[in-house]
Amino acid sequence: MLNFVDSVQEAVARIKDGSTVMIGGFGNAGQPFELIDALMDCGATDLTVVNNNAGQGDQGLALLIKEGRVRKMICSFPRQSDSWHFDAKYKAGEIELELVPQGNLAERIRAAGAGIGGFFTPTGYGTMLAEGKETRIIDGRGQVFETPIHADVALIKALKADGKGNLVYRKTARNFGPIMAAAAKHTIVQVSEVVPTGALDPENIVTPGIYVNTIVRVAGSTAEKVA
Amino acid sequence: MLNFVDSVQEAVARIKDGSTVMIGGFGNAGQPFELIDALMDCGATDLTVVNNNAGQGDQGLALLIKEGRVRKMICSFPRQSDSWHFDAKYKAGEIELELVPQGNLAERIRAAGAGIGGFFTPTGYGTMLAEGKETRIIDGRGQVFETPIHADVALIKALKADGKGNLVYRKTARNFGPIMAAAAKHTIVQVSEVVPTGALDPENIVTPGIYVNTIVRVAGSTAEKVA
Amino acid sequence: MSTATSIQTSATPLGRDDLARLVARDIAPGSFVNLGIGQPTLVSNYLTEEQNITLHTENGMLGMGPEAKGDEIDGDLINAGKIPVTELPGAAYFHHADSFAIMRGGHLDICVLGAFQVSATGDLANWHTGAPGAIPAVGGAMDLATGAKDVFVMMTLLTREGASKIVEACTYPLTGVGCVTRVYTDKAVFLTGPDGVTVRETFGCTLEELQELVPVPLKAATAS
Amino acid sequence: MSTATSIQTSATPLGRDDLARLVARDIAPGSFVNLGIGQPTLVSNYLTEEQNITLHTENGMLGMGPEAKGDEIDGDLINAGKIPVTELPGAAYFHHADSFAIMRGGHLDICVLGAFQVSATGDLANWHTGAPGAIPAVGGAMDLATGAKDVFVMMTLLTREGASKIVEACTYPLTGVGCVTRVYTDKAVFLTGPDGVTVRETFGCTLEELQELVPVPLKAATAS
Repeated sequence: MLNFVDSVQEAVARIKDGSTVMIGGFGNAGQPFELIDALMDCGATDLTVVNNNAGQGDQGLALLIKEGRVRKMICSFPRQSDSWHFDAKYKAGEIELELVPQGNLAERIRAAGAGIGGFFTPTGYGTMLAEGKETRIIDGRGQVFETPIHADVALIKALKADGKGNLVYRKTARNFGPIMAAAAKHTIVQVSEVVPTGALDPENIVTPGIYVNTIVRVAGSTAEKVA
Repeated sequence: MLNFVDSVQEAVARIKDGSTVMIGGFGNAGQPFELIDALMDCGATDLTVVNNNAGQGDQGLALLIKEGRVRKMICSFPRQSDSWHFDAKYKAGEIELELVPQGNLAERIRAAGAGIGGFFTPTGYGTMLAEGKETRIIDGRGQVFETPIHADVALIKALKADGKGNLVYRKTARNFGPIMAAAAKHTIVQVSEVVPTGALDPENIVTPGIYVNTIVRVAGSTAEKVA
Repeated sequence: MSTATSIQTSATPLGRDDLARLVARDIAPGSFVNLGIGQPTLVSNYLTEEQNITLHTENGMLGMGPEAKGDEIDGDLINAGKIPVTELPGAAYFHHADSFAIMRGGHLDICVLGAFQVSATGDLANWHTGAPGAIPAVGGAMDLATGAKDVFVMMTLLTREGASKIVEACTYPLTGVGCVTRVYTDKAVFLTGPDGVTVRETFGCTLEELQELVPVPLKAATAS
Repeated sequence: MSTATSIQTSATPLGRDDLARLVARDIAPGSFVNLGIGQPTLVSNYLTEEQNITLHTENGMLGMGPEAKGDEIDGDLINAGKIPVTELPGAAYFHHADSFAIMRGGHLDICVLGAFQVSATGDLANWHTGAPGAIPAVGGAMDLATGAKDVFVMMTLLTREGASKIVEACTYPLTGVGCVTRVYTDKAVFLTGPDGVTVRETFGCTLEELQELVPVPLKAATAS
């Protein structure tokens, strides 16, 4: 069932301790900052977080990590110039890291949404990121078996939603949103605008409403420039 | 390299005997009828054809089959009220059939385009279509190992192309087009209209030009109603 | 076995339209549903606007509307049975892999399918008679059977020859294993699953009379 | 070993910009290309309009334009290095799985990457020093290395300590096995593959002088 709620607090209220939470975004583009802040405030802890990175600076995911609310990160690129909170927790042995090549991360999330039990990919074959994993040679290429990444909750950002929960995104802020929406049991979306059902062209919908559970409007939450 | 050609004959001229040819369409929607007719005329034989069906009536793919040009069909639904040419060849033992559940067909085509070496799916588990295939239990569900379907050539139909080969489709005529374009070494597209580069909104492109090799305009080739 | 009269909800067997109305009534508001080709398509005639049901068609659409008539007919807008249909406000189009990802990923709440046979544990046979020389054709049946959260079957309880289509084990080739959760027939509604067959209601017969027709043990649903 | 002078094409080692210009010149017209973060990004400065190259960025775009300046800066339009960029006519956006399907499916003609080391058979090490306590971060490096039809590496030939980055076997953790086809360095262009290392041209040194620096056997390219 689709719900439109009035606040980000209400939107994240159902997130429980121990949940696996996917968070959209690549860099700042598509990051649902307001939803992450609400997750910080709601108190849920012992989280497994799936994101491309592991937080930057002193905001959002970085703060969640700093406060010890994240038990495990599944990501492709944790180390950045300003990932000091993750770095500190990691070096202290206080956070678990599952490092995944970015394409495997995307494909594993996609597999969860599409009902795929696992797949073979050449990416990572012969590297330390394939250690301990099943491998086989297919058509002469070494390949690694990768499994789907499911989540209890996804927090994503889109540009617009209609009354059916259909979503469109904006430029490279689309990134992980569509595949995370499909991979999570409950998908929470912050949008800049809610438009009437029928206002989005059916040819151009990126995420159909079947993948969306909770929508909250956050004014001015995209980087969209005023025309 | 992207080529715009002036005729469907020129578009299909490179198809060789023994090729695997994907043909888009579901029912009449999205069938590239003119390209199939040109394939008929160009004489290529000993083909493996990938399509959802196995030809209908006395046109297109059905004629290719009637003329003995198709060695093997890979499809989900060959038997229809008017699939008499396929039926006759099949009963005479003159055509090979690989019957694939429609979702496995789509996912195997998608896997080829996405560089996936194979995947496990619950679809077909415990049925005669899984006989002889590798299976395993994943998260308590029986699953079957399925492999990618690659093609030498794809023949598909789209609504519009721009100068970069970017494509948009129309309604349910989209069906197999985008995944076949990605799975074939050489993708040939018939479009109703070629528009200037920049005339398609980058947010709404369904098949990026990287997947397109040859484009031919065929006037009035979609079922689009005149507004 | 509890007394049968408590679950007899109709004095006569149900016709196809009454059965379709019953299935429609049982679909929870807001559901995403795929209706199979043939008898299941009738269900769409009885869905109400208040139910806010979204119909999926596996050839690439959510938000499918009723069959197209006259000027509405558009060759680019068809359903999985290749019948021209219409689009409702809020519809969305997508390609075949994305469409089957919706089905296979477990996102459809319900699919409604016809069947040759359903076993006591919910195995489904609905795609192939297995007769020698028959040309097999599976389409999306296995994906629907395996992917939807709930698989409802609509069929007559008996074949023309009078044999029960609810069986101990399917003799026709399987579509899916243990996938059917509910069977709507002219004579009764059955719930199937790992624990066997429960009768939710009967139409024009008692549970005892029904048991005479069906070769697997039937339990009556406990009043809830 | 053939005479070295035949392949020396420059009297001095190449600077970063000259090297970027050379890589740009070597990219076939109409190619689809991904330029890695850092030195490879310089290549875009030397691509000509006539070459009609389409740039891919793995965070979801084909048709990426130059870095955005001033009013062009839009937080929703960044490249894989998280730098604001622009969009060219004919650009297309897609989600992350579709974007990596382009890379992993073998659709990119060329990717250009930096490297710590490249082995004689084209193994690549460019993501992780493997130093104790170092936090690993891989991003899209393994997907690019494995997926593109041709993987070009751009790097200085020697480390600051004077060690060759072209090695018999990588000592740093691998990014991909046997994936590099060409290595552009300040001192030479190398072709790598199953048959070992061929030198296409040298800059400011003879093949013999180059061989002094590199611990794997070098062959000169035969004139074509």
